[in-house]
Amino acid sequence: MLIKTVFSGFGGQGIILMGYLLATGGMYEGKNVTCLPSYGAEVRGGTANCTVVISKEEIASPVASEPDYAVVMNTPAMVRFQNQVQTGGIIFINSSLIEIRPIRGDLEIIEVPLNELSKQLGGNKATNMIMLGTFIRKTGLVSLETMINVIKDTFGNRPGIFKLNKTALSIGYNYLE
Amino acid sequence: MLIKTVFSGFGGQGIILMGYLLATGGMYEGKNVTCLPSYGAEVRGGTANCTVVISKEEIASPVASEPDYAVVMNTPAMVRFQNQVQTGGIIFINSSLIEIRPIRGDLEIIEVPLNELSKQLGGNKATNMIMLGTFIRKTGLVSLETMINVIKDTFGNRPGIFKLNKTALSIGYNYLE
Amino acid sequence: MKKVFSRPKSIKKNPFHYCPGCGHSIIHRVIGEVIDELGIQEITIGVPPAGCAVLAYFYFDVDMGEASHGRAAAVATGLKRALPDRIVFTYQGDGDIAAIGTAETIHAASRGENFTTIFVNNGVYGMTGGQMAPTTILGQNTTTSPGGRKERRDGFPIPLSEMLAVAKGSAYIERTAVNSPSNILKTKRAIEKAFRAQMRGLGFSLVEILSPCPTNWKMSPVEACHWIDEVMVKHFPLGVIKDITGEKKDVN
Amino acid sequence: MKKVFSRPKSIKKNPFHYCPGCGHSIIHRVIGEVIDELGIQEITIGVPPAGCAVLAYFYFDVDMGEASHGRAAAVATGLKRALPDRIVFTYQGDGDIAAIGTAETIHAASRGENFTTIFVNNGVYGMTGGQMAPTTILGQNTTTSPGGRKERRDGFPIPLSEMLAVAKGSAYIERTAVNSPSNILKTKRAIEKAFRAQMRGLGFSLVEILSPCPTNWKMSPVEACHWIDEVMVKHFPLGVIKDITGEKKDVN
Amino acid sequence: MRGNHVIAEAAIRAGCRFYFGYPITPQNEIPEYMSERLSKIEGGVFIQAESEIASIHMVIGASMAGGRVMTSSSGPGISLKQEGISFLSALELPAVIVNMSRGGPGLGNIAPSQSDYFQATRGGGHGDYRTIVLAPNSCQEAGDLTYKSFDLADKYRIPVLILGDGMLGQMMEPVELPPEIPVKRLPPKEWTITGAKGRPSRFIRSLILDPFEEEEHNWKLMRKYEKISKEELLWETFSIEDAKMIVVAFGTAARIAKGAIKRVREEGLKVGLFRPISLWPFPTKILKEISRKVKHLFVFEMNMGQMVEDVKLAVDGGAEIHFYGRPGGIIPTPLEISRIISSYYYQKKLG
Amino acid sequence: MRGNHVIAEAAIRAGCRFYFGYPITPQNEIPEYMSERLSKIEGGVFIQAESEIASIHMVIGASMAGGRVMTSSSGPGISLKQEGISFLSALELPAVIVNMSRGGPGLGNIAPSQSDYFQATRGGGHGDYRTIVLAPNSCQEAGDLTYKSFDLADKYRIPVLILGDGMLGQMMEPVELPPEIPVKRLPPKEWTITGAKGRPSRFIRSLILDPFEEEEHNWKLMRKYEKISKEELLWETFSIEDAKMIVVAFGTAARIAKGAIKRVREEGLKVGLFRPISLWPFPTKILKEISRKVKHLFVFEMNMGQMVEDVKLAVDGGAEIHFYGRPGGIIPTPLEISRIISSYYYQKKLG
Amino acid sequence: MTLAQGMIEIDQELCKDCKLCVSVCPKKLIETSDRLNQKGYYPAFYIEKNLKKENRKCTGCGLCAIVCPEIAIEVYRA
Amino acid sequence: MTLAQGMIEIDQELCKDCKLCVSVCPKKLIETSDRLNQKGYYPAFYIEKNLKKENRKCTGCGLCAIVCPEIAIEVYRA
Ligand SMILES: Cc1ncc(C[n+]2csc(CCOP(=O)(O)OP(=O)(O)O)c2C)c(N)n1
Ligand SMILES: Cc1ncc(C[n+]2csc(CCOP(=O)(O)OP(=O)(O)O)c2C)c(N)n1
Ligand code: SF4
Ligand code: SF4
Ligand code: SF4
Ligand code: SF4
Ligand code: SF4
Ligand code: SF4
Ligand SMILES: [Mg+2]
Ligand SMILES: [Mg+2]
Repeated sequence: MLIKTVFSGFGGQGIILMGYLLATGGMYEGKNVTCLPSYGAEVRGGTANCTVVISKEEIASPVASEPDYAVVMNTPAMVRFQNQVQTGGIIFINSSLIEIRPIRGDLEIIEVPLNELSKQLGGNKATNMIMLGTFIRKTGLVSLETMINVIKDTFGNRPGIFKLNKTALSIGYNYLE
Repeated sequence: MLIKTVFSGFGGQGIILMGYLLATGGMYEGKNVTCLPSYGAEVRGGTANCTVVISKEEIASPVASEPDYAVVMNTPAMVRFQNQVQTGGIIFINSSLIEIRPIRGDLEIIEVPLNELSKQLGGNKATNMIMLGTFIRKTGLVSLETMINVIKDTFGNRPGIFKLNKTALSIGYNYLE
Repeated sequence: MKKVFSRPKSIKKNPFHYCPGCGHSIIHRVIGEVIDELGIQEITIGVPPAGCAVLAYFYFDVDMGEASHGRAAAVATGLKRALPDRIVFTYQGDGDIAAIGTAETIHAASRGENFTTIFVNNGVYGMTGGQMAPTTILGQNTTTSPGGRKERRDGFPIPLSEMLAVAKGSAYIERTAVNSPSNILKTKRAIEKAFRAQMRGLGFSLVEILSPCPTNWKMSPVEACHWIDEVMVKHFPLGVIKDITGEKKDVN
Repeated sequence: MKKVFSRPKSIKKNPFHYCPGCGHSIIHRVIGEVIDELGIQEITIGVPPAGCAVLAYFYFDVDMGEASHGRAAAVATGLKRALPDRIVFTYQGDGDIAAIGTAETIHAASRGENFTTIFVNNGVYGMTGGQMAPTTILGQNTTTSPGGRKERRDGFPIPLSEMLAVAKGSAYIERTAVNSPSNILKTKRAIEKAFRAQMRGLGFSLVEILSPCPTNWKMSPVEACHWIDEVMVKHFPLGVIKDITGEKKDVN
Repeated sequence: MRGNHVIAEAAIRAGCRFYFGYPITPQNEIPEYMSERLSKIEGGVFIQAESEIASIHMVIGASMAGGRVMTSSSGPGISLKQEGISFLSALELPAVIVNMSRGGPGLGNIAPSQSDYFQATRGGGHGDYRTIVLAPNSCQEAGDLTYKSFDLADKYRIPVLILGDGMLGQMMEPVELPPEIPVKRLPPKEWTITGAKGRPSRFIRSLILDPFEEEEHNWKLMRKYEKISKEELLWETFSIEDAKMIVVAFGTAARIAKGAIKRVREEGLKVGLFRPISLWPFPTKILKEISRKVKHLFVFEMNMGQMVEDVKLAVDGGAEIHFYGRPGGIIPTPLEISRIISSYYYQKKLG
Repeated sequence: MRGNHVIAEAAIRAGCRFYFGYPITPQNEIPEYMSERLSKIEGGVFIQAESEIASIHMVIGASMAGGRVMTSSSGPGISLKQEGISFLSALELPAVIVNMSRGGPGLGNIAPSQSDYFQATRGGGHGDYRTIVLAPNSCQEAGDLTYKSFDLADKYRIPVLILGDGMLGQMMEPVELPPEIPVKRLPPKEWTITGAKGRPSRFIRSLILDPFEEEEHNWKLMRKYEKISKEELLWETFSIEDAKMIVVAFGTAARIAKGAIKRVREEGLKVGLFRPISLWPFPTKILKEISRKVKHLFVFEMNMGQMVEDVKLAVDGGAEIHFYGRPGGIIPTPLEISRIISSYYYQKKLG
Repeated sequence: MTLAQGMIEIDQELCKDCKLCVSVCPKKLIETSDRLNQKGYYPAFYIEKNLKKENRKCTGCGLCAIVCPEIAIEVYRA
Repeated sequence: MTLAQGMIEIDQELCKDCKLCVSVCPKKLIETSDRLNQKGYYPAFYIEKNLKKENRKCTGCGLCAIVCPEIAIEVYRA
């Protein structure tokens, strides 16, 4: 088992954090993980990517030329990654923002209307956590319990943020019911 | 035929010039020549050396670890080079300044009382030229005629200096009569 | 109605890659306007830096030659000495000019090299992600001055333009800002003066421009513009720092 | 009779390698006297330069660590930050400090690094054989300014000490000379003040010393001393350039 | 933790209290982390210098004073440090220098690359000298080797280079860090300059005007280098027992190569991996021995071919050497490498 | 004329009108001569820069403008230029860089040495690049190669290094200099930046953020390097026809070796000389061919062993290679070398 | 005295929603759209048309264009 | 008032004949020797002894020592 996920979107959408949390989750569950954020000049244009590989074995390359999953949070991300995902892979789309859809027939597409879902949180907040919730539900890469632990350890000392993120995670998790 | 000569003395004694003129003389006579002055930090201490190699054939190294001739213009030069000259070689000594003498028996020693000789020139002038005159007379490395030509080409545009140097050269040349 | 404001001829149509509200692109435009107005597009050569403006050659429609980080003044010296009748300008960030490029800049000024420097002071290393710059003010937070810049630990910010004014070869030095329409217009006039000094052969000219970096200051663009007025200008007062263009005769 | 003047304890017995009449060895001695008088020989660390004084460690009887050309201020920064209770001084020629070392020196001053710099201004590159230095005055002949230094071709000499005074972290800066007994005594007092500023933790201190280089000036030592009085001081006026040691409290 | 953070934390645990650096992508996390950590440690010094040149000379100063000291940079910044590295070597000063290398030459880009191999292993500065060069290929190893490098630096009084690349620096992997060494418990150094209290004054210098003395100094360094070449070799092998072809790769490339080897092994190809960890000293002898058994070496580098020279020198004509390189910041996939490997494998009729 | 003067004059005759440098022994005669000469030539520019770094970047500027341009330095100064040389290579700018090398590492001394061979031939800066490296061994050749190097630099848009040593620079020998090229008659350059008059604006840059583009740029450079490796090889041989042992040496060392060979030939030993003149590209192929006939190569360098790696790479195990080195600025005598040669010769039972 | 009459055009695709134009327009004639552009920003838009009656007319003063970092605004004057 | 009494000693081997001491001695008590030293310089020497009668006595003012670059002069005072 070796699963590669790419997260991509604007700089401000908490992309790197999603990757980081997922990787930490994989680690908590005793797997090998790598997490490779984009960096430097690339950031200037406003795009951010983060690649997470989770595997039972040693990981050869933290780069994912053919990811199993892609989480795309804006249109440029959609354009860039729609052709890279492996046959049979899944694309998670922020459908509040992205109007186009991949034309490939060999992919599963999960549309998540993040803006609408985030209204429950008082609007446009923690959309990355919502998406992450949906993502782990669908892929089963990491359990909800683990992810809540990760969030607790990460934001434990800021209870407000922890609560917000936890709620957002559940909203996303439950969205796929 | 490959003849190596080292000139050595204080910075102000015109050491490099002696070497340069001898090398140019060799060149005028159609031989291969190299001329390697000392340089840089070594100069700071006040010592100057210049090595001239004159040969009918290509010259391998412009350095002379075992010179055929050494021209020593002060005591430190004497100390430094007395042991390097080849067996059968000649040391030319500025005997006005240098009190010690080499202890080796396998060398010819030519003492030239430069200060006294230069009195004819109005004192302490062009001592390097006097020495050069003696040197070419003794070694025959370059003819007097050639050397006068070299001096002419070098100082031609400053007639006073040319004359002084020419006279000095002859004084030295004739000293060995 | 007549079009009274549009893209300068010397600025290419490429959209800028800068963050929203970044001062770099305002400054690009203003330089372009000055080049247009002076009619020197065809004889101007720019020297872009390493820094957020590293891709400036995608925007300026004039010949441009890249300098490595901090060496724009040396590259410009080589260019201008080889082509004395062209107009040469360097474009440099505060890190570029006032840290790694300190020596090159001071010596170009001291030699009176006849080119113009645009010095974009945004008080941080923008491109590399917000580290402390030589012009970061005391107390300012950056990724390498945790808890705010501290005098004894991190040293004082450096008033480079004031130092350059001490150099005998500098002809014109002004500090402006691009945080408001009026300051932008003043910036434009300063740049024009600097270019004119060069065209007259008077020596080194420089315009230091306080420029917002909303991203690394962690402010909105509008807040960033206010912060310049309220905080930054106290440490870097605006105005002409040196001007001997009046005293000097043209050199040709 | 009592011996009232002899070799300072902090100066080793090795004969100097400098040319006759060179200012370097006078300056060495004066520094040695100050170290003796302040009683800091055992806690002083010197940073010699590349330059005629490259062998300074053969003369100073204190710990010394060689810097590469121009980097003494950086080496001293590393030393002093690691050993804040020692007394650290750099010894630098004009080429070393005001050409290749410009950036390091200005930034050390700007950071307020708490060490002392002895800046020996002899207006030429002594060690390398008399090339133009950043402090060579206009009109002065050197092996790389044929016909005398010319403003447009070679640039102006650089008033480094005045620039360093602009830096906010410098505490004490004075320019002196060693061309006469009274100037030598003033130099000694200036060095003492600079060391004292360091001992009080006040930041960067520097003494610039106009120093004869008879060899490369092609003058006799006595002429060289006169030339400093008659020509050089017009371009590099003597006196205190900055002194905020009175305003500042000791830092410990 | 990110590779860059791991390196920074490992340095601190190894007793590093002095960091001098200058920002450059992709290693900025090192100075950022150091600035935070060192500002909280008694006696810790972090300076963001005005340039790479200043920073390497601050390293020299703090090392002369006896501290454990580090700097880090990438590509262009490392080039600027070359004079200083030559001085560190000549002065025999310990220091740790990290190069998170990027695509070059010139400004290039910030993608991972291995094109600074020559510069690192041959001494990009002037004069006859070598520095120890260690090339980790995971965050864990980055931490371990950084930690170790401070001991090596002190033991031999030599600068040690950690040669990584952008990917290693940015990548996050779980890591177990070594314990913190109390600085006071580090062995004392007898050669530092700290003021001459209670002993004769001393100096540290590299100017040796007399060629005979300088030659002696050079041979002294050489003897040290020879000792290191015998005692400090590091390498890893992977399924080489039955291999008919061996891939030689270091750092990130070796990681990718390992992935590729696993793939081709699944198809039954007998391919193994030799990964030099110490690039200088290069594990010449062991590779030579291997090449006496396995006649096909496939060198893969993320550059246009640099380490391949060391492989050739080691093998000395004793095996066939193939090279595959991807310069410019390209990160090939294990799949791509596996295809190249198999094509060679079949071409050479090994299976 | 002194070697340094010869180089300076040859540069001017080749059309060099821009010189930027910084003093360092033993090459000061080059800037001194250039300052004098260029100040008298219309359009001639001499700047004594504030540092080696500034000077190499002034070279970049004047080269971008299309000029024939030169800088020179030694050891530490060349190290400081490494970043700039990497940029020159990436930007594909012609320039001539002279290194009159001296004893190192660190400040070392100012005696002649060959210890910058690695730095010169492997690109001491960051990234995959090479520069042409020419090593003259006499004043005449110093002039000829300098003259030629400007053409090579323009032809390939590449920096060319002249690698000499203190002795070559200081030595005086009679020289015949090539004729002066009128600058106006030099071929025009189509890529310079001189203002966009009458054409679209253009730019010169080395930042190539996209790894695929950067890779393409790298391969483009590589193709150029391969072309040069085929077409621009220079070497000299001396009595190799009947040789049983061949000495390989460059520059000053080759001169000394030749003297030594003449000595041993007098004693009847059959020894020849192979002298690479272009150090990069290294004359690999021809040396390989020679090594197929002569089984004993004796490499002599004034360093601790650098070119010997290129010899080994060329020979690829096909001959026995002996090395003798004297680092630190020592100039061995022909006598000394002849003794070493004969001892190997007899030891190997060649005569 | 009648004020100068003007109008502006904003290129919605160039705009990056920095709101500097919004903050400087003396007539408050620029607002932020609620439709994302292709780059993912909510671009500024010019609202004069609807506001003629309130006497918030564009004077063509150009302040908005002067501050616009993206050169997204063109200004017209009568 | 009697002037201070003094004397100096010059190390002939350290001296490099720069003549700075000669030029500063207010009493003109230092001259250049005509015998070379080991380094090859004509060293300065102190001539007071012969001059007692001319009232050119050394005051031990130390000026000569202060300017001496070689630390070749030691000064004694009563
Ligand atoms: C030799 C070298 N060192 C470091 C860098 C990395 N670098 C690129 S730009 C930059 C500084 C950017 O700051 P500034 O000059 O203020 O420009 P800004 O991005 O803020 O406009 C640095 C350190 C480099 N490219 N080259
Ligand atoms: C990197 C480098 N560049 C150049 C040199 C050569 N060099 C040695 S000292 C020196 C300058 C000497 O002048 P200055 O600093 O004024 O000292 P002075 O000899 O006049 O006392 C130079 C250029 C060097 N050693 N290292
Ligand atoms: S980081 Fe700052 S300077 Fe750079 S583009 Fe963004 S706002 Fe502008
Ligand atoms: S060259 Fe000048 S500075 Fe150097 S030792 Fe001689 S007199 Fe002193
Ligand atoms: S031109 Fe003036 S009035 Fe019109 S929209 Fe812009 S800022 Fe407002
Ligand atoms: S100033 Fe320009 S970029 Fe900013 S919001 Fe207005 S139109 Fe958009
Ligand atoms: S101490 Fe004074 S009086 Fe005596 S010799 Fe010296 S200078 Fe002359
Ligand atoms: S000052 Fe010193 S060195 Fe100079 S002449 Fe007098 S005693 Fe000799
Ligand atoms: Mg900035
Ligand atoms: Mg000087």
